[in-house]
Amino acid sequence: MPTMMLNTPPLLQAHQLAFARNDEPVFGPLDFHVAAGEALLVQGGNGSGKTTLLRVLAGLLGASGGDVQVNGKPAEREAIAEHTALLGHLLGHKGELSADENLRFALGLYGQREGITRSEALQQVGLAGFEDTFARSMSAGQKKRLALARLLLVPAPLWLMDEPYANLDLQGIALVNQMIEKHVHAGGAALITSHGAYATPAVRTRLLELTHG
Amino acid sequence: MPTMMLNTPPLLQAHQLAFARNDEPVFGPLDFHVAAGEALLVQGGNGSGKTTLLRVLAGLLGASGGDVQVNGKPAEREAIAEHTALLGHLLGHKGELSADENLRFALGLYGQREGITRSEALQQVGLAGFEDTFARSMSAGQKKRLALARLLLVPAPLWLMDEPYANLDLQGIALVNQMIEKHVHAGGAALITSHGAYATPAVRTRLLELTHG
Amino acid sequence: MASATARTALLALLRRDLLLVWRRRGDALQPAMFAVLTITLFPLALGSEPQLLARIASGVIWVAVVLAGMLSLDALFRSDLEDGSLEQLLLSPQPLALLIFGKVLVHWLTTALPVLVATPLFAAMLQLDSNLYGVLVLSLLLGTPLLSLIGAVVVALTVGMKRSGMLLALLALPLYVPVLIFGAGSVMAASQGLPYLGALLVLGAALALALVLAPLAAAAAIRIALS
Amino acid sequence: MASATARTALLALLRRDLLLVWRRRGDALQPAMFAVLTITLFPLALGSEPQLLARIASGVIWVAVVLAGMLSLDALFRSDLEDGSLEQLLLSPQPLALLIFGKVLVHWLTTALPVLVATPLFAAMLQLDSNLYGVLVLSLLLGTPLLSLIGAVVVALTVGMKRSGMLLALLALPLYVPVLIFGAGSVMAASQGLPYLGALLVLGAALALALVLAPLAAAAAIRIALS
Amino acid sequence: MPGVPVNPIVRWFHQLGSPPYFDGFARRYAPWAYGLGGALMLWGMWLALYQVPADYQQGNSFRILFIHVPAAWMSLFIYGVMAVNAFIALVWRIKLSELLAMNCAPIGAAFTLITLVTGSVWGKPTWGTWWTWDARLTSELVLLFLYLGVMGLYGAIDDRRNAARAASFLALVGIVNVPIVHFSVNWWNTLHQGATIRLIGPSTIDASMLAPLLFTALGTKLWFIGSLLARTRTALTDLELGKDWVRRQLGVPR
Ligand code: HEM
Ligand SMILES: Nc1ncnc2c1ncn2[C@@H]1O[C@H](COP(=O)(O)OP(=O)(O)OP(=O)(O)O)[C@@H](O)[C@H]1O
Ligand SMILES: Nc1ncnc2c1ncn2[C@@H]1O[C@H](COP(=O)(O)OP(=O)(O)OP(=O)(O)O)[C@@H](O)[C@H]1O
Ligand SMILES: [Mg+2]
Ligand SMILES: [Mg+2]
Repeated sequence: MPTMMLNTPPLLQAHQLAFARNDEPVFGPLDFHVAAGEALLVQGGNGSGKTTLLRVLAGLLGASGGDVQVNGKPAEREAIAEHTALLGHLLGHKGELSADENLRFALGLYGQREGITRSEALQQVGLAGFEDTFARSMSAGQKKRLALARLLLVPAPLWLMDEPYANLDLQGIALVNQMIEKHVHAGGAALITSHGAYATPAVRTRLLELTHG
Repeated sequence: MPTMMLNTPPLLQAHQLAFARNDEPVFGPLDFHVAAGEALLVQGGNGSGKTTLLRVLAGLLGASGGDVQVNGKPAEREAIAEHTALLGHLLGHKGELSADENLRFALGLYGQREGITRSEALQQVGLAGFEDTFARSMSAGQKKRLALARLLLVPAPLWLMDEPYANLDLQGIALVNQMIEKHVHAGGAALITSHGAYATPAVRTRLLELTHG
Repeated sequence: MASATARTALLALLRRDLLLVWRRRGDALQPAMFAVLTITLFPLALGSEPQLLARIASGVIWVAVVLAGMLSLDALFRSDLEDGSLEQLLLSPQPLALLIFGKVLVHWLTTALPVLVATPLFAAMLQLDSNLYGVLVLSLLLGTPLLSLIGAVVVALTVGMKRSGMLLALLALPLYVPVLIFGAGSVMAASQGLPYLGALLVLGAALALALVLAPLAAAAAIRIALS
Repeated sequence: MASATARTALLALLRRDLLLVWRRRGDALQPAMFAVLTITLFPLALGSEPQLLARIASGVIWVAVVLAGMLSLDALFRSDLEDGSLEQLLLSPQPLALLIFGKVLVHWLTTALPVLVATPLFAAMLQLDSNLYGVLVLSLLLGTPLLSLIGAVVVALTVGMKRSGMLLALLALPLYVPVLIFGAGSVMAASQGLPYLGALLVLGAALALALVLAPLAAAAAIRIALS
Repeated sequence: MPGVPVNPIVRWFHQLGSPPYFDGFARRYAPWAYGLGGALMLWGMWLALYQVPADYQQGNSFRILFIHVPAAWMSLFIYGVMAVNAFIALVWRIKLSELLAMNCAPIGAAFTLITLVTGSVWGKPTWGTWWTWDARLTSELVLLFLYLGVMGLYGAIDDRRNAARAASFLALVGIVNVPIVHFSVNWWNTLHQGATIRLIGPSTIDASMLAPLLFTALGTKLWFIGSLLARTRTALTDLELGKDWVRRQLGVPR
């Protein structure tokens, strides 16, 4: 499988992107892009606007200036929905559904990536044997892993990951990096926020620094 | 000011302390103590029972076995209330009250330590000038700092701190360590939980490892 | 890539929500319980005089149903919001209005339907004339989905707010009033031997309209409320 | 060390809670608004026939007050639980029952009192006989604190739960029934020229008892529910 | 164990409190209680239907009394049992008492429902209405809600032991309703008839009706005991699933 497609437009391109709340800028005009086959690391201190940026890119918040292109076209809802998958602070599991049922629902909404089954995805994130465990009775780390399995299963090539390392112990952090490496090498891309205290994945990585205010 | 009082009983002493939820042990029988002038670091992976241990020690949960002594006497509600202050996952601020009003309420409940005023405490945690800011419009780091100011103000000598470093950037982490050092050198004590990825304060520290299950 | 169609998405949603209701089946009957309790309070407050009760029976039942429906509204999107799956719905490549329609359907099935089934019991408790059962049930059958649909729009507007319970009531009740007037009015009319079909037809027409428009409005409202 | 006494703690709590009510004064009037809306629904559902309305007026007002009180109960400890300040209350070296008494007092002042003040309005809306105002207000004055106190015990039991709204209603209403019977009963009796003082005396005695016992019971319940 | 009690009865209670012992006890005696209770109820019903003469006022409709009255008694009796267990559970934190209290609730709710249904079925021919809001009927309905509230609260909390303690507390608070149900006929004037059957002193009831009533009353008590033992045993096994004695019993190798 090719690792990069240089003659295609970048998966995500932001031009002079800005967001303001009550006319107070949260993050300034930003220019950046994420191409297939690479990762973008968004770093910044508390309250510097990382989460906000991800939500703007996912289309949950409207930007106050600038524009975003997805796969070369202006970011309409459909284009975003097709190309991106968000791993936010809230994982979106139902406590009363089992791991497998949670994944089934996600696939019903988003469709399924080729060449991987639900049980394979669970195995890859280290949840083999947890198919029938209710999400409620999983530990914080296991819940995070279940959300990672969802990313593996849905067809979107661009992963928007907000603090994927939070709440995970050292083993879990290594797993995330491994996943990102594999995804990026297979032609996907990832946008990752972090406080900066963790090891980053071993892929072609660009850095975006957000400063306060 | 004396740094240690060796002929007094330890502030906190646990003997064969255990807790079980639905008859499943969360943490096993533990023996440990915290004396004035020292810190105890509780380490363990996700779900190993750190938070639960702190809540048992604070008297919010009943232990399923063993016993706890506070200042040499069996841990009754009054003794615990007088000797300990808890910094939990939830900080206990009211968003619609200002920093100063929040502190005033805490002092009304707990009483006030001698030799420190509210504005001095705010200054020590780096919130000088934020007296009249609503807790709601503070950043996560500032909220945490406000909770730390509360610890400085109440008279309890033993601080139970659950993940005091979480959500803080590098500067904030240094502040917490500084606070603990000062408190311990003045004859206080602290019990701190941590995932183990952060620097610890430079005081006489004992380590308690919690293993899973 | 097996991309999901709107149909599979709707089915997946219905499947999931019904499964959740089943797993928390204790909660599912609570709106009906609430209606029972409200209806129980009235004879207690008014003293038990059969004629008086019979006169106000249909009105009390309708008010109880409206209140119960309104109170259970709050839960329509709350748990999805709290655990982040509402975000996942918003981000999916499916028409949001359709997904909301699915959620309202499950809400009606699990909150209004039990109340409907219990109507004979309520009617007996309040000594309602048994000739009026038919009209009462018909009016509820047309009116309750309308309440659910209108309610969905209102909840969608308040979805991101804390402590929205009371605000919700405040916003929803004025919109519920016309439904109540026509619904309870039809039974009242029937009890006095007046024609009641007109009121029912109005309810039916409103329902048809709401079935189409309410999910669209709710979808728009939810996007506004969450951004 | 300036250690806090029970009195300073109670004062600090009252000060804080009243300040919070003031800062969110929009919410404070919502229970009263809810009662208004419920009372408004009745003439709409029943058709506006003066005699009928007058007969059921006191009953409807009482039911609306009970429902409004019950719905606002949920908020009694919820926000304190969510932001962790309930834990701080539990951990403080003060008698918890006293602190709970303070919270109930503020709850009553901000939810029941506005309803009480609005009673003449309600009575006018429902064409209640003006001779009955006195008894109605007196019964509400004795009954609503009782409702708040009983309610506090029930909320305390359900405090740690998600989605406890409906369960709360299920648990609280049966306990509210006697209050309602005596409260609305006294007005009913007065309207028929029967002696009504007995019912009011029962309410008063129950209130005296609840003032002492309910805070203690609620304190015990909250410790059970949160452990 | 510190200070083993000497009194044999107290010792037996202590033993019974241990889950494995209770499990054996319940397994042994529940079928007996069921069988004996069922037989007594059937016999009582046979007497009631075929041996008791028709009432000169009510004809045959009064025969519903033989279901209504024992069920009504049980609805109150079980609440008492539940409250006693709830008290023990709260004060001494005995796991078995928690489970006993919690498993009383559904049985009690069932008997209360039977009382309400048979009462209103009987009410139609005698009072001319299915339901009125007098004190006896209302307080019995409140009793049903209390049972349901206990069950709902128990179901709504995740941690089983906390749930049991919270629901036990509610059960204790609700006990005030029991005397209200019982004495309501004396305190308020109601449609419902007053107490006619006394344990002490002369009953104002026909002697031919007494025997079947006593049989069904005893039968329901035994049936309740059987049902309580069986339910509690299941709940106990569920709660102690990880424990050795359960594994041994289910034949799961360690
Ligand atoms: C829904 C309607 C009814 C309910 C909820 C109800 C409830 C009760 C209850 C709770 C008791 C037990 C009282 C105690 O032991 O303290 C009882 C006893 C009794 N009921 Fe009813 N009842 C209803 C209707 C009727 C009717 C229609 C009749 C017959 C006309 C009736 C006749 C009796 C009799 C004879 C007893 C035994 C009284 C005694 O000696 O203690 N009940 N009922
Ligand atoms: N819902 C909101 N309403 C008002 N202000 C908000 C809201 N959410 C965030 N903010 C503010 O916007 C700014 C950026 O917040 P954001 O959550 O994007 O920061 P972040 O970089 O993700 O921080 P963290 O490291 O704590 O996750 C902060 O100053 C914060 O106080
Ligand atoms: N309210 C609860 N109900 C049931 N189980 C719980 C509850 N809270 C915690 N647990 C379980 O108890 C165990 C210990 O949890 P605890 O929160 O003490 O862990 P922790 O060491 O603080 O973990 P973390 O590093 O994630 O904070 C975990 O297995 C968790 O799943
Ligand atoms: Mg963030
Ligand atoms: Mg923790």
